[in-house]
Amino acid sequence: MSEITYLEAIRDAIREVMKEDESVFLLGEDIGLYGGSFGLTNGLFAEFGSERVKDTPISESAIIGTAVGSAITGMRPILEIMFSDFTGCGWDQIMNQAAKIRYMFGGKAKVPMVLRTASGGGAGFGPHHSQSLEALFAHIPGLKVVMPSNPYDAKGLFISSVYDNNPVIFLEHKCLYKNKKYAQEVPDGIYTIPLGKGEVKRPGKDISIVASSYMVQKSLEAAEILQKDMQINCEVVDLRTIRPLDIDIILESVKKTGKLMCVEEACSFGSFMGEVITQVIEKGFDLLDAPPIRIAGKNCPVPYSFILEQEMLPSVEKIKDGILNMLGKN
Amino acid sequence: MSEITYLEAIRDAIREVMKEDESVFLLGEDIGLYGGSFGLTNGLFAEFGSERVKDTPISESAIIGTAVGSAITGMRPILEIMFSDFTGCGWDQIMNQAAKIRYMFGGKAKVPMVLRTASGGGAGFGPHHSQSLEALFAHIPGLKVVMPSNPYDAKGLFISSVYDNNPVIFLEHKCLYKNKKYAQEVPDGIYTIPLGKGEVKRPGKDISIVASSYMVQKSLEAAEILQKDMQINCEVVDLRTIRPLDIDIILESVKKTGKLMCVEEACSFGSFMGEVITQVIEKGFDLLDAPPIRIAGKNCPVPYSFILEQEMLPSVEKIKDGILNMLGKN
Amino acid sequence: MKECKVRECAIIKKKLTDLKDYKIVDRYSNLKKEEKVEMLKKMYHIRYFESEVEQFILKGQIYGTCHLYIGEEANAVGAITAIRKDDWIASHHRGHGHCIAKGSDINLMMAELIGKGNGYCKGKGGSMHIADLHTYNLGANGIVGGGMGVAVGAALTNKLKKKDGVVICFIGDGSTNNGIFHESLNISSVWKLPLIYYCENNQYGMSTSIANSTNIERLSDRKASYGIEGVTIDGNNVVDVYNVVSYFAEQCRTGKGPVFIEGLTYRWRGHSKHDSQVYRTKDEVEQWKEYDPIIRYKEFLIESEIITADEAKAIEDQAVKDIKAAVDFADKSPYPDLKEVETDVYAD
Amino acid sequence: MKECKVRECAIIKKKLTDLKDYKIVDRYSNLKKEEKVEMLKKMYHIRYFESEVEQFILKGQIYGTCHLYIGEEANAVGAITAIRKDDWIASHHRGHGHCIAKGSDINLMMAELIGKGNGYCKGKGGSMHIADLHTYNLGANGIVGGGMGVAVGAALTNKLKKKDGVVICFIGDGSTNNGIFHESLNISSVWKLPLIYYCENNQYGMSTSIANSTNIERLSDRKASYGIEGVTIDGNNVVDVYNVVSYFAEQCRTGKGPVFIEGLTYRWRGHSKHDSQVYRTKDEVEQWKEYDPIIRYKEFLIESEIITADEAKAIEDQAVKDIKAAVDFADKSPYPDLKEVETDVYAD
Ligand SMILES: Cc1ncc(C[n+]2csc(CCOP(=O)(O)OP(=O)(O)O)c2C)c(N)n1
Ligand SMILES: Cc1ncc(C[n+]2csc(CCOP(=O)(O)OP(=O)(O)O)c2C)c(N)n1
Ligand SMILES: [Mg+2]
Ligand SMILES: [Mg+2]
Repeated sequence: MSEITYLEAIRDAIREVMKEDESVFLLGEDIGLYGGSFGLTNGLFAEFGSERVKDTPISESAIIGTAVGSAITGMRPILEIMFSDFTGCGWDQIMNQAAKIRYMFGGKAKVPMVLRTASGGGAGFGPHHSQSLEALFAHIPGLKVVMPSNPYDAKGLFISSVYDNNPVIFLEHKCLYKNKKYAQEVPDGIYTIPLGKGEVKRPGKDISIVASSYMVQKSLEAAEILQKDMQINCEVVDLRTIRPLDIDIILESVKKTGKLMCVEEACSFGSFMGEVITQVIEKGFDLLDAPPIRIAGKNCPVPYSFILEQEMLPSVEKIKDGILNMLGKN
Repeated sequence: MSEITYLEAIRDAIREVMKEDESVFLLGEDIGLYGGSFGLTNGLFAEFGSERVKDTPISESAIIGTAVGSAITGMRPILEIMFSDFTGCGWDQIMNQAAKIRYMFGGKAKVPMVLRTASGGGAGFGPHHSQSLEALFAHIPGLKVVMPSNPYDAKGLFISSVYDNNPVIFLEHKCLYKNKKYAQEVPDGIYTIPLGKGEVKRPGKDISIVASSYMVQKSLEAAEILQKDMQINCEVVDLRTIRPLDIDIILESVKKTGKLMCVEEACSFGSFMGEVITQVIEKGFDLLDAPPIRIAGKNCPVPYSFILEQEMLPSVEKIKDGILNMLGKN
Repeated sequence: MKECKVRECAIIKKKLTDLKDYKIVDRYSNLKKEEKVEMLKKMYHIRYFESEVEQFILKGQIYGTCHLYIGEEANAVGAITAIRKDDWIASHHRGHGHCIAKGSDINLMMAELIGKGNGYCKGKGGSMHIADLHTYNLGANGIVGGGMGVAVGAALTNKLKKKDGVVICFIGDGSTNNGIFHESLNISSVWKLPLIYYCENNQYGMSTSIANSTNIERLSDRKASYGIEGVTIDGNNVVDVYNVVSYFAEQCRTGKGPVFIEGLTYRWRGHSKHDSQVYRTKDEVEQWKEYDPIIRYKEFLIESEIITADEAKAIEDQAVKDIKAAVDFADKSPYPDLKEVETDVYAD
Repeated sequence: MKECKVRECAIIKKKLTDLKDYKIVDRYSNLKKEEKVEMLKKMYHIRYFESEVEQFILKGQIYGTCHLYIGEEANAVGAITAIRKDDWIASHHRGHGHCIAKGSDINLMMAELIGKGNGYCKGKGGSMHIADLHTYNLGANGIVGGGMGVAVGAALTNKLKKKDGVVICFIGDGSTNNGIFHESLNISSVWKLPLIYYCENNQYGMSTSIANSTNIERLSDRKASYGIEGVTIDGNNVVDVYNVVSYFAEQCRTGKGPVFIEGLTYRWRGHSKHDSQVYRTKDEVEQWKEYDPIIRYKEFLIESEIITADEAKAIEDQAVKDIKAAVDFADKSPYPDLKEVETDVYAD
């Protein structure tokens, strides 16, 4: 047990599964000696060698395809796509191969693979390195989509993802990677957190805030402030996995609070939280005593300039304002 | 003015703009002499020659990229991707290039191009040739997404798309293409229907059915039956363009009926209609006197076998049942 | 036994790469008689299977589309006979021939094609997605080039598990212009994977001739981009195909990395269900038909006195019967249970 | 004037394709003196521009990342000098050099890099997206290979509009393994487009050396896949670059189709903002620095008596001053108006 960052927790998870299971291997661009663009795989090349930590050319389609093919034939590949934006270069392999092979083959194949990738904005990388694409992945049947918000969850969810027999898109937030503020005590060794189960990260009674990944942290901050400054008691539900979606935990929370706010970084139009709100409406219309709202990214690419980027993305301030508005306290 | 099919109407639109504007040209796989996989471009090669009707190798990325580059430099390309499923092979060019170039360049470029493609299931083509991917396109800022439901709209919307200064994803439904049942009188020559404006295809007062493309036809059929058999008076709103979305026409309708049913062919989880319902909730919570529902595709790939495929897709029957359920008449 | 060769294909001859380097050993001669005969059987099975599928199409029993392999049989049969049963193959949209050559059950294939619940994919995949992991077949693919990455992965598994298996990745000429072709060949060459790319150059990708989709004469020249070996062969000569693939398979097993083989061949039928074939002349088709891979091989077997004409006839007749039985099986098979629609999306 | 050549680069020499076919005409000699001097000026501008950007990085003013072109200046300057002002270029993530060579305003570039509202992209794009349609620059690209399709499109526009313009598409060695590389080269070769692929082979894609990302020695050998001309040249010799590109540009203008040029060069700095460069030795870097493209060209100009050493010094000093002024301009420029965040998503 030691206090580690999100990035270290994922590295730890990788190391543990690689030690335990010979069929696990890594592939991706510059993940070997270089340790990956964010340094996440640092040291793994030295520890496991070039056969199990495979550097690749810049060939996203072939990398993902290789993972699919090796998964079908008995391996458990973990592949890194440096930035989630680059999945566009291998989209067919994700959408048409990884996700559909089991179904197309009438259930006769398994595709146990994890596609890990750095997601989200806030780090000044500009339009091609900052997108939050979870809505696209989550819409594709056959994929699971995981979005951990802290080191403890990241490790447990990652290990579950590797042992899951389906293609898992594991979205890591680049603003969480190295931020010491979010470091946590994380158990050594193997432990798992089931895919498809959310967690109430902060119990409360006045309003349900639903979020995933980095936005959970932002929501928790907003909740703290509102508690301290205005005695508003927010419940924060961390989805952890967005597909499968733990709709029950959301309905449970809304039953208590009667109010739903969804926070996400992606552009709001056609966003994943639209699905969450729709399901809550479909299944729990009467639980709501106010229209649910989304605090989301604006409907534009993520701009480069720091101040524009902040304006585009949700923030603690915007979450707070949203809650106050919703509670009629603004 | 003559009675023509959906496919003929789009061909007509292409011919008209090509006659009028030298900067318009076509590119795509087997669109020349062969006339395209569905025969939509039949005759255009003979009429306009190989420079303006360009056959390409099987290279979806390069085809889309070529369209982007020619659009920036002064042309108005119309490209065909044979089946919308194949856009996965050129996804980066759509998501990261076509959609973002204008914004990334600070508004200094225009990307006037139309990507036409055959969308949807119901024709027995199986998992790789039947998807309804509109939710993916619609979530990407910078794209416009058009889904016409009949020949008249198809022609007018197509011409508008060509003259629009943005990348337009023009989703054509393969079940509408040649079906004589949906043939219509369509004016000769140029006329336009604005992008971003829906249309009430059938006025009614009991419930609002919102749909696009083929599902408008299915909804109209269901509405007819319900009217005749049970005097239920459904309003059918055709979105025509899903991005930009004409939310006003939906709110207007819901204001009248108090009930909203959304019909779409795509898998329901994370679907576009989730956005529609969410926006209605956000903007018109109080207009609704029952929870809105979605009639959508099941959450699996589109299967090959005819009877499974029908089971997976929405149908007139399912729409009818949904309405009856909603109105408590089942 | 009399020295005897498969009749040359005049159309192909002028396009061939010089094969002498790879012909040093004629491996075909080492095959047992029944193996040689089995190749003819398989070719007939494919031919008549496809002929029946054509009937399904005409009768409207194939609702969507499918792609017939008639005329190209020597490629699948020669190549697959040259590898082991536990060597993987990856196929493409025109995949029936590969399945049959690899040993799939034709009853289950036929059932799949008309959407029956006991078909290879429970009716969920159809023609373009038949896969059969028991016969080490990674499946057809509805996306041109879609199976190439999968093949790289299977070859990597062999390497990582230190198995000496090889993988044959069947592709069409049209697919060699798709990005994943390049990425796959490159990555497998860097990793020296045991992977044979077998390109069935049937002269067209749908309506687009090689001349309209590339600027080169021989696709095997693309080996230069990857520092691998490659060759263009007569894909309508099953003995050549067998010899060349078996030579390269051995290379692959010893860690020499991937190879690229271009088999020149021809598709006798239209591209898919609907195709008025405006892009080629009847003459061209007829010319190629004179080099029917089955007739050439049958003649060879008879002239070489491996079988008699009567035996050949019996093999053909049996194939016809087998296929009719498969049609019968498929026709009588039940449609899928509707509850199956949402199963198999996820594995437990 | 004394006969005089740019000093040879020993490291590069052994990797070169035989250039003699393309050197028949030395086009450089035809340039006016001021054009020759302008090339040196541009190289200095790039060098000092990048040095100042490095300072921005160190001071934390570049929030995300950016890629420096130091050491590779001869490629951009030689190639772009060889084409016309109204010929398009497409650039990539390491694009500052191309912008400067094509004539972009360094003040607006600098402003963009630190996210100011008057920058080239109003602060929305940053380093990886600077584009300048006025100077016929189709822009940098954050996606490796992302600009290649765009370049094909621009070349097609030229062809369709019957303009005799050419397009230079700058790419890195790493990008030559991405699918779009293959698709673009193939499609442009089929259409015989006026397109020069100029590959800046700086030996690494991020940390991955050529040897780890391909199985071939010379990337220009990939011309075989497309039936086009191609050559490997000394990318640190601006005169060679100029001569070869200008030769091929003429070929292109007369409809001979695309060409592939590989310029061997070296990136002096790390890949991007953070890079501890574990994948190469200090020695290797030092060795390459001995073949500084700027020093080699400056020596050549002086030895050829085109300019004096003092003049060279003055040019360098002026470049330093210009860049300092640009930094000053950028620093003083206002941040974007927050209301701008949602503009420019769609055109009217
Ligand atoms: C990515 C993609 N693009 C286009 C198609 C449509 N399509 C199916 S087969 C085919 C031609 C393939 O040609 P080739 O590879 O030569 O195989 P052949 O059909 O000749 O056997 C095309 C264009 C597809 N299925 N996938
Ligand atoms: C599709 C894609 N994959 C990966 C990256 C991350 N990346 C940025 S630059 C780079 C290396 C590019 O190498 P090269 O083409 O040789 O250009 P260089 O950086 O050496 O100038 C990589 C892997 C990216 N931007 N886009
Ligand atoms: Mg072909
Ligand atoms: Mg490089």
